[in-house]
Amino acid sequence: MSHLLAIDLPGGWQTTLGIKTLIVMGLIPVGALVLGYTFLLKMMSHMQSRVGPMDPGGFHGWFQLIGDGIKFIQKEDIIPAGADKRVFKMAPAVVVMSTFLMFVVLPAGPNAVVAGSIHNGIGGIDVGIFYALAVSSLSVIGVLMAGWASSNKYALIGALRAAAQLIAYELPLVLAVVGVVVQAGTMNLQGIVFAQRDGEIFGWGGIGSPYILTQFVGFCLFMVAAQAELTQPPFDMPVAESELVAGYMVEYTGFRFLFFFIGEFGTAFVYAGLAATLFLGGWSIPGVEGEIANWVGPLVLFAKIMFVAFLMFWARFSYPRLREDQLQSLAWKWMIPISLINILVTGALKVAL
Amino acid sequence: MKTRPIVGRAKAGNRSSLASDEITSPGDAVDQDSVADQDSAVVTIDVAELSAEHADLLARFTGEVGADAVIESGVAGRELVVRIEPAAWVSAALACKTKLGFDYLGFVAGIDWLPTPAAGGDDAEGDTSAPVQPKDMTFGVAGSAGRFQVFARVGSTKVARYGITLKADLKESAPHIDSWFSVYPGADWHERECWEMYGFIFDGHPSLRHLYLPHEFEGFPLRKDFPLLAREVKPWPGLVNVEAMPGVDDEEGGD
Amino acid sequence: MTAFDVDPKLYSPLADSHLNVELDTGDMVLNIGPQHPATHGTFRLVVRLDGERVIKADPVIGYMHRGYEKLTEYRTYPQVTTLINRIDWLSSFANEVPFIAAAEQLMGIEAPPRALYIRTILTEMARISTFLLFLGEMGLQVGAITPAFLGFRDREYPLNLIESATGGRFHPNFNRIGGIKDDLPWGWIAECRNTMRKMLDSCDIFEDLVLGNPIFQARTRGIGIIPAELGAAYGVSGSNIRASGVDWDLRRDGEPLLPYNEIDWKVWTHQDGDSYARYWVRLQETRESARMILHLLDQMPSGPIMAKVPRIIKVPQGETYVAAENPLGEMGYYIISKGATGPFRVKIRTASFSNVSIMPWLLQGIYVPDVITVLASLYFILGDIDK
Amino acid sequence: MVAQNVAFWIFAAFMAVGAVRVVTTDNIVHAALWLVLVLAGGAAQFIILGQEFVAWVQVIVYIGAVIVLFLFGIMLTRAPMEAEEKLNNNLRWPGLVAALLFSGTIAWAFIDEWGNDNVALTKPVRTKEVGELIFRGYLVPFEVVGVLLLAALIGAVVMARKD
Repeated sequence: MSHLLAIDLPGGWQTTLGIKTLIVMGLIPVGALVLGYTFLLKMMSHMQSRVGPMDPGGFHGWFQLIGDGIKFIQKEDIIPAGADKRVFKMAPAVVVMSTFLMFVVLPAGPNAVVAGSIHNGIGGIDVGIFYALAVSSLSVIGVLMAGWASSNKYALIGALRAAAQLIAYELPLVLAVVGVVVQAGTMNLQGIVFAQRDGEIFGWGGIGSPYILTQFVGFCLFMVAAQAELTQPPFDMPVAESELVAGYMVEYTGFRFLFFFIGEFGTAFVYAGLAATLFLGGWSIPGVEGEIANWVGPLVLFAKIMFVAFLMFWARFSYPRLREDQLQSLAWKWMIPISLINILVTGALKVAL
Repeated sequence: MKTRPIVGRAKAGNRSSLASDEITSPGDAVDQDSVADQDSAVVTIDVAELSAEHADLLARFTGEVGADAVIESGVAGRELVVRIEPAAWVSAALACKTKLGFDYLGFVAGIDWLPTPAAGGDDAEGDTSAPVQPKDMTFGVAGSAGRFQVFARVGSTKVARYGITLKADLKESAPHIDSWFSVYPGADWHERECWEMYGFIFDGHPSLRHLYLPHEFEGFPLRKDFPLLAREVKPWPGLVNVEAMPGVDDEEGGD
Repeated sequence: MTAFDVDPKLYSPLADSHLNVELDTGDMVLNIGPQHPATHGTFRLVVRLDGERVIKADPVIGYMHRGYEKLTEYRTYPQVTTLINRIDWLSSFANEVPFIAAAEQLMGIEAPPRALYIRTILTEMARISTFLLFLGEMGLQVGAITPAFLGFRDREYPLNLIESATGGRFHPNFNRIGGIKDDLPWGWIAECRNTMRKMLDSCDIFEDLVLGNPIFQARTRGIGIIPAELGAAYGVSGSNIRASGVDWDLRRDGEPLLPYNEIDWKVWTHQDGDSYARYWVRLQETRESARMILHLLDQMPSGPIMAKVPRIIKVPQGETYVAAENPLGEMGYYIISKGATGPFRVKIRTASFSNVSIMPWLLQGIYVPDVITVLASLYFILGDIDK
Repeated sequence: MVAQNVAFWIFAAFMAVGAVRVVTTDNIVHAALWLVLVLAGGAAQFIILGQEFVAWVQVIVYIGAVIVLFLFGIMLTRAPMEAEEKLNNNLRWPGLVAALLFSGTIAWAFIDEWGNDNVALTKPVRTKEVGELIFRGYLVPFEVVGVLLLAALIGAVVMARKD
């Protein structure tokens, strides 16, 4: 009977799935909280000479985020009368689910992987990065559901913009990663980390071979495309608060809005994690080997994530917003051709060297 | 009517470089010929020649519109006011815009010369807060034939410093006048406002509809016989002779 | 007629009125406002969209109409100044000046030079505080949040100065017929000098952060072009028309209400007439105002601040039109007096009213995001439209 | 193998319900959302078969792009909030007959070909193997499909252009 319940999924999916799910479900709000706290509140407050978020609780306004959370939870949950109620309620869950699913593939140490296991020698899912990008595209469905079910024209326009934008930037995102995949020879995120740790630059392996050096174009493309996928400025047309009020989120209040919020920052955390893993060597750091890496790894990864997230939020708080057609032409006329050339060059060099 | 003397003239050096070729230098006396010349872009006026300026402008205006159309003229403050025949309302605007260089629309508005009624009606006691206006019907600069007048000011972005105010009389029974919309598109909103506030009908306006007020609003609020309801319902706050509000102790009300 | 013919069909009522707005297939009628972050208040813009392209736009105003023209007929002249303070509430002080000047003109009173200087300084300070809000707000409307906060932060300094001089931050009501209420407090001039230098620095910040940003330029260049000729025919005034290359500033070209011609300054124009030009012109004018205040402080005469004024103010019979260059454009009062303590009729010519009336023409065929930048760059205050 | 069979039937049941709702619902957006369920079930079936790569291709292409384009198109053109009466036509019985005929044919073909063979599920198929199959064994069909899609794309552009 136990055999019946423990479904034998390939690729090591079955390993203590429950516990790992719990970890992930804990991690996402924590990641969102950390980013929200560090960047949304503190960094932004410093950049903008804000007084409010620096005040509550005394030291640097540490209480602000908790207060915000309490505020969200006690707000009334409003569903518009004309809304499609079931779809309306489901939409935030779909968005957050997409974020949750992305989390599981991030490796935090040689053995610290949530999904996938020792089946293939190094752990992690065989198609790791591809999986992460695939499930990230699920959030579009949630956004479209939210925009349509709200029965609000602003929400609908926001959802349409989100759909057009996310489709357009899925391509450069995937293509930017292909360079890394070609260089590492695997789609397994753990494998990519190992490839960077064990790699050499012109025969010198002192710091391994973080792909940000060899795939700098890919890194830039990835960051821009991730920014667009996250619908952050300069690509925040779907939520554009000065045009569409809040786009697809306009009718959401209280806890459901908090879901979108957690989804947004959680996804930012994951994308920062993916960028850190793909281009900065993930959990690995020169000089740390063996079992200890399982303990140092998460901290290293976290530090790298914070660095990448800092770049993301820096752009977010500095830039104005592009127009929809400018966004599309940036994607189709610049980013996709550049990423294709990047792949071509990477492939040619891979074969030649 | 006394006007403040002009302290000095705008400095030529203050102009941005974009229009530097159109500047009259500060020392130049105003040349009557160049003023009469319609091509000259900038006309500066001095206080001593103010009336001459106005006379010249009036002469040019009369020349363009026709002597029959001009009924009366006068000066309000620093501006020339001309009362014209209502039939010439649009042709005068066209002349102002195309011939006299008044390319800029200031406003279009209405006047109701009926005396201002006392706040709270004539028998209101004690409400001395509102200014007491004369009870007889008098008309302002350039006169009027009756109660209703429409007046409009056009200015110039090239001929600096002054504009011209046109007035036209409207029949009280049927206040109709042609729309300026075809000449100055900006008259659109001004005429809508004037229509809803005074009930003047601008023939040829593309859509006379309410601008400020709700579309089911009745009456013309800026006409003098339209009561200011706020003052009818509730006297001016701070007056001593006030009826006590409900719930306030009557003995202290002292009514 | 001009080369820019106005299509009368454009004026067939799209929102006439609030009821029965039929949806065509494919088109979508979108209400921007009355509660919308881009409308600075209760302004409603009904747009018919094809996708995201505006086919037709119809502004609906009047949500804040307070009937000032009627109310002035029931007020005495000193009472009217408290009303007109609330027309353009961001630069209240500048609203008072032309009205007071018109009353002075009719009464034949002249304010002493020191009072005129203080009026000029406070008017320019109102301009700075208004424009700083614009400089930040425009960034916000284009999507950058940081400039908005910087704008609000820097705006505090001139507001503090206005407050310390007049006692009111937003509605000073400081002008009196014949002068001003009080002299400047001790130490104000030195503080003002410091602040104006700070303002010049903050203009540099906006130039770097907003104006120099390539995305901002991509969003605003070539968007919402007002041709000079058509703009004037619509009655567009102030920085909006100067951004279309019209070299016309009532401070210099209008009636000399205030001693602007005693100092050295410059009128800024831009040839493009687009949203970018409007931002650029306002930024330069903010700078110019700060420099003007520094000049004025240097030349500040001493002496009384009030002229001899009768105890009860009665304005003789007469009519006058006095207009001044407010931050938003030409603000004028046509006062008809019949010799009473209050005006018989006041026609209030506000700048935003005419500036916004060009919108149906201006918004045709552009995208929704551009509608927002055009709205922001025209820079209107609701009270100035609805008076 | 029992567990996989159970999982298969659970997913299959979901897919069947979803598929029926796709054709019976009155709301075209709901139909598209039910289709998401069907396609996600398909992806799950691929995982059970050990085809991870194909499963995630299913997710990224069909759910992430095709369905999104469906919804995008629907919302861009009319965005109906209410159920539409005209959405269903009266061809239910012929439709049912056609569906039975089709599935019967497929089932017959499968059983005829494989009979009682078991699918080997001991090891998941690696991406590397998929890649080698595509770029070695099936390179020509792969390229032909690519050209076909390109032709379809150009055709769509030609049809959509107004001028």
